[in-house]
Amino acid sequence: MTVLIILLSLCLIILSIFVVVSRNLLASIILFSAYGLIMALVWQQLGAPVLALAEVVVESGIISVLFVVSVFRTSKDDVE
Amino acid sequence: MLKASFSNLIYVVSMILFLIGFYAVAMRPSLIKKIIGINIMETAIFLFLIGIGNKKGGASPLVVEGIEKYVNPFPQAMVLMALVVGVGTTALALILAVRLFECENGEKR
Amino acid sequence: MSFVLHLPVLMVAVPIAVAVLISVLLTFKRNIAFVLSVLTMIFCLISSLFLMVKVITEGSFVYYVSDWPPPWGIEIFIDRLSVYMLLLIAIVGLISIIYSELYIKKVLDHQKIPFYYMLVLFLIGSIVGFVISGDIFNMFIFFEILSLSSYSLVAISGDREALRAGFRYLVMGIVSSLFILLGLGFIYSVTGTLNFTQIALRVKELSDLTVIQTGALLLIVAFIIEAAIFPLHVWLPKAHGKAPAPVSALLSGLVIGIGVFGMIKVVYYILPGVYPVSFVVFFRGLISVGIILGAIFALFENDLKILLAQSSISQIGFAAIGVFFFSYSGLMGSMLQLLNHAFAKSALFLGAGAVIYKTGFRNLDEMKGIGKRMPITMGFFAIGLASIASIPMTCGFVSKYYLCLAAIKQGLWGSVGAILLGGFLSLLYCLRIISCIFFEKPDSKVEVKEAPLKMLLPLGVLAFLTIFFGVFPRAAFVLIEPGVKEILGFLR
Amino acid sequence: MKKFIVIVLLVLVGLFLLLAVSKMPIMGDPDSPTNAIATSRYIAKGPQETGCNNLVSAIILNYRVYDTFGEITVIFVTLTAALAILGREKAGEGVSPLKVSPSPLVSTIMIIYIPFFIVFAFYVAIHGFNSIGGGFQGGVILASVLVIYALVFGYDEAVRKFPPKRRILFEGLAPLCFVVVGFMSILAGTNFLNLNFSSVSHFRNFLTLILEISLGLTSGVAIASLFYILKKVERE
Repeated sequence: MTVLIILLSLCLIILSIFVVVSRNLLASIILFSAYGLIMALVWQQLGAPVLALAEVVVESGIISVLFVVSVFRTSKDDVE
Repeated sequence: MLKASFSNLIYVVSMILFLIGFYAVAMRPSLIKKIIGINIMETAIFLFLIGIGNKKGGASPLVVEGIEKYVNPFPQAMVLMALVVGVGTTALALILAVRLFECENGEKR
Repeated sequence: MSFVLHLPVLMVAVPIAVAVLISVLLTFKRNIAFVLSVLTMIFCLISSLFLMVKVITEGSFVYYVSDWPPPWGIEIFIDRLSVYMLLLIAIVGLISIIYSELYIKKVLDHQKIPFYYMLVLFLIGSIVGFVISGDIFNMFIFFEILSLSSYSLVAISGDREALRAGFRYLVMGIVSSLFILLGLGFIYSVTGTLNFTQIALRVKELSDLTVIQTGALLLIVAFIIEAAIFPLHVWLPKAHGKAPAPVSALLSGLVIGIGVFGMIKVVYYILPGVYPVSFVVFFRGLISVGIILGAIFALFENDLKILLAQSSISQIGFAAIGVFFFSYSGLMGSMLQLLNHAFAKSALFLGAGAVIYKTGFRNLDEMKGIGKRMPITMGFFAIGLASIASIPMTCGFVSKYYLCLAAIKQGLWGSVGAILLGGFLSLLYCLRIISCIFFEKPDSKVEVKEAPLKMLLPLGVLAFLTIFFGVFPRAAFVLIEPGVKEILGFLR
Repeated sequence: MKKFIVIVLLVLVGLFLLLAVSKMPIMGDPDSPTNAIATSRYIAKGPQETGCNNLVSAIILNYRVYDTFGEITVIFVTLTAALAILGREKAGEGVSPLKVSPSPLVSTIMIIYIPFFIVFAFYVAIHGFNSIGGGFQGGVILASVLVIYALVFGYDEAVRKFPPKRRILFEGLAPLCFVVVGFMSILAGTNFLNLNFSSVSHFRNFLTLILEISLGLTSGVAIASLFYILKKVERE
C-alpha cells in the first residue's frame, strides 16, 4: 500500500463529505468533478489506466456538464 | 480485524464512501443532491471492484512482450460496463428531476 | 430442432432490435410502432411455446453466448422454471400491448406514443434477459434496462404525481441495483467467478462463509426492494397507481414477480444452503408483516388503482414467503401465486383502466353501481377479484392452499397465521369493491356503455386464464412441478 | 427523528460491511481465486483468441460481448425515455439566441481545433485494441466535442448544424450492429454474437472494429443528444 494511495483516499473521503454537506449545488457539483478526477488517479495507481481515462472523461466531463445544465434549468435565473 | 482492515484499506475506503453516498441519498432533500449521492455510491463500488482485481506487482492489463504478471482484467471490464450504465441512470434521473421541478413550479410544458 | 436453442437469446435481441428500428423508422411512418410491437410479442409467444415443448420433452439446457464456456463467457440457463416464466411474460406482454392501443391514444400525447411502445419492448426484452441469464453481472445489466424502462414508463404521462412517483421509484431502484453490484463484488472476491453453477461449486470448498453471506444478503435486499416487500415497499403504491393502466398491469403482474424470481435465483441457484436460520426467519417475519399491512392499507384506500397496487404488496408477499419455506409445497405455492398474480392482477388493472377510459373515474365512491352499466367488463374484473381473494375454483385459492400446506407441514404457525389473516383481509377488500360496484345504487346522471371490444378481449383472455388454471390446476402443475423438483435438487 | 434512525441504520450497515471486508482475502494476493481463474484464460490466451492486446477490450468486445450489447442498450433506453418525457429539441425553439456573440478568438480556435478533437476521439476508440482507450471513451470525447460546439457557438447554431434527423441514425447504430452481427454468427452455425465464427482472423478483427466504432458513435451521439434535450428550455 503506497503512501500516495493512502493520501489520495483521504482526499476522496474529505471531498465526498464536502460534496454532501455543501449548501451550494454548483459548488458541490464542481467538488464532485474534482472527486472524479482523484478517483481516476487512484484507479490508475491500482493498475486500471483504461478505466481512469473513462472515469475522467465521464465523471469530470459529461456527467458534470449534465449536472450543471440541469442545475441551471432548475434555477430560475437566465441561463446564458 | 484491524490488521486485515489495514491491508484491505481500499475496501474500507470504498465502504466509507458508499455510506457517505447513501447518507446523501437518504437524507438530502434536494433531488440533484440525491443524484450526486447515487454517483458517489457508484464510484465507491467501482473502487471496491477494482481493488478486488488488483494484484501485487501486476502491470495494467495491456499485453506487452516480456511482461508476465498482469492485474485481473475482468473486474475492470465489469466496471467499464457499469460506468456506462451509470451514465444512463444519472442522465435519466436528471431528466426526471428537471421535469418534476418544472411541473412543481407551474411552468408551461 | 437446433434453431430452438437460439430462441431464448433471440427473445432478448429481437424486442430490443425492433424497438431501435422503430426509432429509425419513425421518421418515415409514425403509426408503425403498434403493429411492429404486436408482431414482436407474437414472435415471443411462439418461441416461448417452442421452448416449452423442447424443455418439457428433453429437459433443461444451457447456451453459451459467444461460445465461451462458463467461467469466462456468459451462460444462459433455461430450465423448466424459467421457461414457465417466459410463457407468463409473453402472454401478459402481448395482452397489455394489444390493450394499449386505444388506452394510450387517449391518455398520452400524440408524439409520445411510439416511445411508449419502444419502452415496453425494452421492458419485455430485458425481463426475458433477466429470467434466462445464468451470470450475475449479466443479470445486473438486464436488471438495469428493466428498471430504467419501468421508471420512464411510470413517469411517461408527465403529470406531477406520476413524475414524483417515478422519481421515488428511480431512487429506490438505483439503490437496489447498486446493492446488486456490491453483493456481486463480495461474491466475486471469494469465488472468482460470477457464473451460477460455478459459484455453487466453489462455495462448497470455502471454510469461512461471512463474505458470501454478506453478498447473498445484499442481493436479497436488492430483490426485496424490487419486489416491494414490507419495509422497502414505499415506492410501489404511487408508482403502480399513477402509471397508465397497461403499464401498471405489466409492472404489477410481471416486474415485481421478477423480483421474487430473482430471490429464487439467489436462494436456490446461486448460493443454495449458505443461509443461517436467523436470516430465513427474519425474512419470513418481514414478508408476513408485509402481507398483512398491504391488505390493511388496501382496505382503507379509495383510489381504485392505488388500492390494487396496495393489494399487490400483500399478494407478492404470498409469492415471496414460499421461497423461504425451502420445501416442495412452498415453492409450488410461490410459483402458482406468481401465475395467479400475473393474470389476475393484470386483469384487474386492465379493468380499472377500462373504467378510466370510459368514464375518467378513479375513486371507488364515484364508481357506485358501475357494474350494472358495464356488466361484461366488470364481470371479468370480478373474476380477477375472486382470484385475488382466493375463492375456491380460482388460481389464487390453489396457490394459497399450497402455501398454507407448506407452512403447516413445517410447523411455522406464525406464517400460517399471516397467510390466513392476509387471505381473510384480501377477501374483505375484494368484497368491499364488489359491493361498491355491483350492489350500490348507480348515479343516474352518468351514462356509461361497455368498453370497446379491443379492450374487452384482452381482459376476457386474462379472466379465462385465471379461471382455467383454477379449475384445472393440473395444467399448471405440468408446467411447474418438474421445475420445482429440479431446483430443489440443487439444495442437496 | 428520521435523521437519527437513518444514522443508526448507516452505522449498523457500515459495521456489517466492515466485518465482511475484514474477512475478505488480502488485496493484491496473486494466489486468490479471482486472480487464478482470470490468469488461466483472459491473460494467458486473450490476445490470441480475440486479437486485442488490451485485455479489458478483449473481455468487453469478445468474451462478454452480450453484456456490452445490454450496456449500450441502457444508453439508448435513457435516450428514449428522455424523448418521451422531455421531447426532441428543434432548432430555433430553444433558448433565446446568444446575447453576446462568441468571441472571434474563441470561435476561430474552436473551428481549428474541432477536427483534431474528432480525430482524437476516433483515435481513442480505435486505439482501444492495443492500448489505453476504447469505444466508449472515444464516444464520450466525441460527445464533449458536440457539447463544446453548443457552448461556444450557441445552442441554436449547434442544433442547426447537427439536427436530430442526422443524429437519429447514429443513436441506434450500436444495438442494431450488435444484433446484426449476432444474426450473422447464428447463420454461420455458431452461437449468438460469436465473433470467431469465421476461421479468418482478419474477419474477426474487422467485426470487433465495427462493434468498437459503432459503440463509440452511438454512445457519443446519444450522450450529446441527451445534453441537447436537457439544455432545451421552452419559451414562455
